[in-house]
Amino acid sequence: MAVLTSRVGTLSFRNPFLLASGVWGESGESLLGAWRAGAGGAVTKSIGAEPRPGYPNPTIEEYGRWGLLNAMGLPNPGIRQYPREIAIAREAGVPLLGSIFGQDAREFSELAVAMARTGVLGLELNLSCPHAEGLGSEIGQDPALVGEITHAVKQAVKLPVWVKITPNTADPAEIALAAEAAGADAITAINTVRGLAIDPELGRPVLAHGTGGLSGPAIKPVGLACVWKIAEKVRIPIVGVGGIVSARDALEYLLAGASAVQIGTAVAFEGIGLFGRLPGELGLLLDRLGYPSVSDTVGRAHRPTVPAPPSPGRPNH
Amino acid sequence: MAVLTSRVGTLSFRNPFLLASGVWGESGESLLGAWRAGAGGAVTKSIGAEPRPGYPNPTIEEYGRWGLLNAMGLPNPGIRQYPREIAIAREAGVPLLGSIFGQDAREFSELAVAMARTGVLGLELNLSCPHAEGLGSEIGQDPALVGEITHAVKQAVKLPVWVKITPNTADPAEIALAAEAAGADAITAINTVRGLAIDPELGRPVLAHGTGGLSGPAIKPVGLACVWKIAEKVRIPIVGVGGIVSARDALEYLLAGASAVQIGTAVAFEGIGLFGRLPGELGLLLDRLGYPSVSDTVGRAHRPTVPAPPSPGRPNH
Amino acid sequence: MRRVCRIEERVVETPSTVTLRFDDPTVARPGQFVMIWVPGDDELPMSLSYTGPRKGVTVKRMGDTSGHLLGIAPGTPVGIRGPYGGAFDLSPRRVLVVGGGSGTAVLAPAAEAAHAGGSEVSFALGATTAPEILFSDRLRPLAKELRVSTDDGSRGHHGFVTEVASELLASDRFDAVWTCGPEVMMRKVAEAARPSGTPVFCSVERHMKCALGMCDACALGPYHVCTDGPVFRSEELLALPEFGRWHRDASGSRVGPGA
Amino acid sequence: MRRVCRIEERVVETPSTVTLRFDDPTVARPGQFVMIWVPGDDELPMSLSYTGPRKGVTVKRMGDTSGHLLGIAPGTPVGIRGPYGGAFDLSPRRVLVVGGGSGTAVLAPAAEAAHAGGSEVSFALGATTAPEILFSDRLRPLAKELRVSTDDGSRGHHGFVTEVASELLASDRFDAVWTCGPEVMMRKVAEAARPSGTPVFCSVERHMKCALGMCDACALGPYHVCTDGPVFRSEELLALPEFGRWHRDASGSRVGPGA
Ligand SMILES: Cc1cc2nc3c(=O)[nH]c(=O)nc-3n(C[C@H](O)[C@H](O)[C@H](O)COP(=O)(O)OP(=O)(O)OC[C@H]3O[C@@H](n4cnc5c(N)ncnc54)[C@H](O)[C@@H]3O)c2cc1C
Ligand SMILES: Cc1cc2nc3c(=O)[nH]c(=O)nc-3n(C[C@H](O)[C@H](O)[C@H](O)COP(=O)(O)OP(=O)(O)OC[C@H]3O[C@@H](n4cnc5c(N)ncnc54)[C@H](O)[C@@H]3O)c2cc1C
Ligand SMILES: Cc1cc2nc3c(=O)[nH]c(=O)nc-3n(C[C@H](O)[C@H](O)[C@H](O)COP(=O)(O)O)c2cc1C
Ligand SMILES: Cc1cc2nc3c(=O)[nH]c(=O)nc-3n(C[C@H](O)[C@H](O)[C@H](O)COP(=O)(O)O)c2cc1C
Ligand code: FES
Ligand code: FES
Repeated sequence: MAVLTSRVGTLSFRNPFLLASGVWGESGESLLGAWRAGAGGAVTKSIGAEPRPGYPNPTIEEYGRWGLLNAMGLPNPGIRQYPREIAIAREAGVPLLGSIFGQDAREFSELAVAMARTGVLGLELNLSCPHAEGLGSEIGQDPALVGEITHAVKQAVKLPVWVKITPNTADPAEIALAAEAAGADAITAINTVRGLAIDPELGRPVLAHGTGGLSGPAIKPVGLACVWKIAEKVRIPIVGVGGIVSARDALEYLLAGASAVQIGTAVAFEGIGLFGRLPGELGLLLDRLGYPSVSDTVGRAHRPTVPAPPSPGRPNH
Repeated sequence: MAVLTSRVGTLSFRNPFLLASGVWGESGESLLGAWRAGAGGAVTKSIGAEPRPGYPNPTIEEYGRWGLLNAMGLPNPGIRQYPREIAIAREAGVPLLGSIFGQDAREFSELAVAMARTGVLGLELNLSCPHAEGLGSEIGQDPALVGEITHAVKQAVKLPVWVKITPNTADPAEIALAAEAAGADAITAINTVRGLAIDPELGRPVLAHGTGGLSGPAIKPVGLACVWKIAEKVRIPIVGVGGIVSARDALEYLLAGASAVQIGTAVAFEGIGLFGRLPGELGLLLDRLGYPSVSDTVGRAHRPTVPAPPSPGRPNH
Repeated sequence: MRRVCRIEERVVETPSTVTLRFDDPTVARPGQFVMIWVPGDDELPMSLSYTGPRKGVTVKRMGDTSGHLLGIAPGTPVGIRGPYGGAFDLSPRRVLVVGGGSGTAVLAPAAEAAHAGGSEVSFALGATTAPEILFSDRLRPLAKELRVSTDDGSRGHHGFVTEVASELLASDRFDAVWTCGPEVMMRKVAEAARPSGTPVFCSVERHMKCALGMCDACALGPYHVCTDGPVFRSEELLALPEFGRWHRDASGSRVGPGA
Repeated sequence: MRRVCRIEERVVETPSTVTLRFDDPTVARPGQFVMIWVPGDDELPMSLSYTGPRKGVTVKRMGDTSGHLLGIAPGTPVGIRGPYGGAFDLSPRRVLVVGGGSGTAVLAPAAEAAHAGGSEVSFALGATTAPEILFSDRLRPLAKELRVSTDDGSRGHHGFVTEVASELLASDRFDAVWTCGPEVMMRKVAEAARPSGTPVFCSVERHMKCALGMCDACALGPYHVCTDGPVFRSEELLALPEFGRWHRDASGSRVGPGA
């Protein structure tokens, strides 16, 4: 069977399916559970400086099996309490990325140092937190700020740093380029897509916070477009996330340029057992399509095997 | 039954369900067909200066009943041929908005003048065309350009001008504000969400153009968030579009701040007969919920009837 | 999928608990819970105390939201998601139901269903004081035996319901024990049942947000209460160092004496 | 939903047409079409010339893409969407099939299905020249009568297939006429059938993009060929000033003599 090992820079995973941040990542035993189920690795819940309860409920709106809107509000036990959770998973050998979020470069680098001490293999910077200067925009929408934070974190720690990109911007590749220039080791794309749910009977927004983030199959095309456009511009590896529920979906991300993928919402729709099925399914798919390994698929859709024939008769170019 | 008349500034429609641009809008008889089916009005296909064949096929990727990705590439017969199509619909009394797209303010205003002569009730500016200065970005992602084009068009014609907003930007409300400041009479939100489809078996993007625009139910939360955020900022009316397939969906947009709605992809999923069913369904829904008219629903979710009780005990604000 | 239901009936059960009934055709089984959203306020997990088409939740005043929910008038719309979680296995022929305070809420429909299916059901219901005993009128008609205890001795046994349960377990034979109440209480019930080897099923509460087994708010050892529970076998729970000792608050921080 | 199928067989039918067969379990009815994507090139509408599990399209070389499609080797994967559009009504007991050139492709599976259902099927098949007559060997075994015409007289009647159709319509009685070919030809067939009142069903082509009744590329009067067609009754078509006179190109511009 095709080799499923997935390499993201210097990090290597037994398969390309990682648990996405914010899902099953608050408790150490859940991180361990995802690994035992079969995940290639896991990203922790995004951890901040202080314990945060997150937004009040409702924090979730479901759409069939194709979408989910959430506004959890970055609940987390804070960087002082969280290392005991990491320890549970790390001692069992789970390859972990520590996700952190903060208000500015200084807070990010302090968190990075603390997170690095827990023994995680790398860091993921969640830049979807609100911009300190207000206006409700996200830090990750500003390339200069992304560069500044990435740089500060890279100065502070030796670990590989993945920068997680928001799709809620005119040009995600521009943000990715800023992260790369500042020393990021990989780009994770994408976080959730800005959305809102209204209850027509109650005449009000459903989520306590108002707006939220859309995830699940509905955003797969959005995530693929981001990965595609980022892959055209950056040289560092990309980790694809957004709407993956099947080995096929994952392969689409790999072909678009991702070296590994993350899975969030599908855990709600399919259960954690999904991580047990996906590697085998991907292996069969790669065998059928003649790819000897995951690495051989990465970015392949940018240079398809069957070249386009000359076609001067096309209506438009 | 509740009054279904929908007012967008000085324009009035028999019901709030308008045909969205690009769907059933290339031929005059199709525009007329949408009206005969029951639409409150129709927006034409986006018309440019010259005939354009659009991108080659494949131009469409379907996702179940919840999404559609397209890269038609703005095919249109050009402003010289198109007035004969408009005439067919206009002579039958169809309330029409003429959608136009161009490369810059000058082209937009020339098109506006030509379109105004056809007898349309108003214009809709499609700003999703590629930015003249390249980089693949859309004109509608640049607030300055949006202001400039809107201003030029308003100088050139007396008709109401609706400015159609892209969701592919960090802050759609900022774009809407720029349009309002430049004299726009209404904001149409949203156009399609940037997306890409990869075929894993063929190892290449599906659409001939590569990236495309996602539409249908998948983008309803995205459209609602845009309308919500725009309604918080602008005073001019908003026309909601994105993922509407039912009267409930439409009511969500109205409550979020839209004065009317447009329907595109649902025509593919449900057929044009949808326009015959929706007004009655909306009427029943409004009756049940105690709204005497469509106007009474507009923006109501911003000031819900049942006020939030004081709740100091909430975990977080 | 979320839906909006109007409260049809409001029944004051005890000084601190109120049952709210609403019509909802969704199929539910005893033991399952719903997420109930009080518009303009929070959304809370509540076990179904009635599982038929006219469903019910029996709410105890804890903080602001439960207080607000408890006070809402018939006719008021609420948002409902669910039912979520697993149910009680109704096959045991002789069941002992041990309810502590409002914990009886989730046990009542299970007891009714088991009784309707021909099982013998006995009850040990406890509360702080006599008027807080929940559902004794509802359950007495189907009880093989129904015993009550109060902390203040104002009704029935003066002491803990676990003591009554122990007596019943010693004097009678059961195929299963169903219990819901404070975790220390459920732990004692489980210990009392151990000699006879009677399996004990506990309905457990943890902080809940998504109810979809995703957000990890309700993590309990390797389990998620929203999807793996809320009904667990006592052995699963007793194996967890945290059971009866600590839980996680809304931030995921460990709180409680043993945290 | 789109899917990828490998070409299993490639059959050269005439000097300008090739049939490509592929396995696709999707249920299709004679008259329907698929969108077939030649990866790296365009996606084109093609009527199904075989509608069973091993489906087929019979492609005529028109421009680059059809030329490319026509040349692809067995084993090559193509993208398939559909089947789309409506089908021929197979209930008429006596059918006259009038095929012009590659237009016979869509009529062949309909004729086979009608014959299998017990109907009598007669054929008038035309082409520019003898080797271009499509499917005469395939259809002869089921024909009550099969007549051929060529523009150059190299086989059968020397002249237009409409003349042969007129003769058959005059000499025999039919419950329906099915036709596909150039629009002027179909117009003539419809006129020839008018005296007898025999209903005529025409399979029509227009530029196609979405095939979902949305993009308007295939607009034909008040109809969309992809969803309302491709099979229309001749009266519907003859009522349209554009039928046989003009069509829309990829930009939606009207092209043709009568535009
Ligand atoms: C599966 C399950 C079933 C339940 N069934 C019932 C029932 O039938 N009847 C009943 O009265 N209560 C039930 N509860 C408990 C009920 O959800 C809490 O008492 C209620 O949330 C208190 O909310 P509050 O805002 O009034 O209190 P707060 O003042 O906010 O808090 C009081 C207590 O309630 C807990 N709490 C607050 N929010 C939540 C939440 N989202 N999820 C879980 N606990 C929370 C807090 O941790 C705290 O311990 C159930 C809980 C769970 C998990
Ligand atoms: C419902 C339907 C069924 C058809 N069935 C068959 C069939 O069974 N066999 C067959 O050989 N042909 C069939 N065609 C016609 C076939 O699609 C065109 O001949 C083919 O698209 C030519 O493509 P090209 O790129 O080679 O030619 P081009 O050089 O691009 O154009 C040649 C001609 O083909 C037309 N054409 C190009 N693209 C399209 C398009 N997307 N949709 C429609 N017409 C197009 C052009 O308008 C032009 O008239 C059918 C068309 C339709 C609409
Ligand atoms: C409930 C929930 C919580 C999330 N929390 C976080 C988080 O804390 N940090 C983060 O970087 N992303 C968070 N995300 C985003 C996911 O990691 C992921 O980027 C996104 O959901 C898209 O992937 P999916 O479609 O597989 O869910 C969260 C997503 C969900 C659904
Ligand atoms: C096939 C197709 C073609 C479209 N063409 C145009 C267009 O020419 N001009 C435009 O402003 N919007 C165009 N749109 C966008 C729609 O008008 C609408 O904004 C979008 O599809 C979201 O609405 P929906 O979910 O109801 O389709 C097109 C959408 C589709 C699906
Ligand atoms: S409440 Fe979110 S995992 Fe249980
Ligand atoms: S091909 Fe798009 S409407 Fe027919």
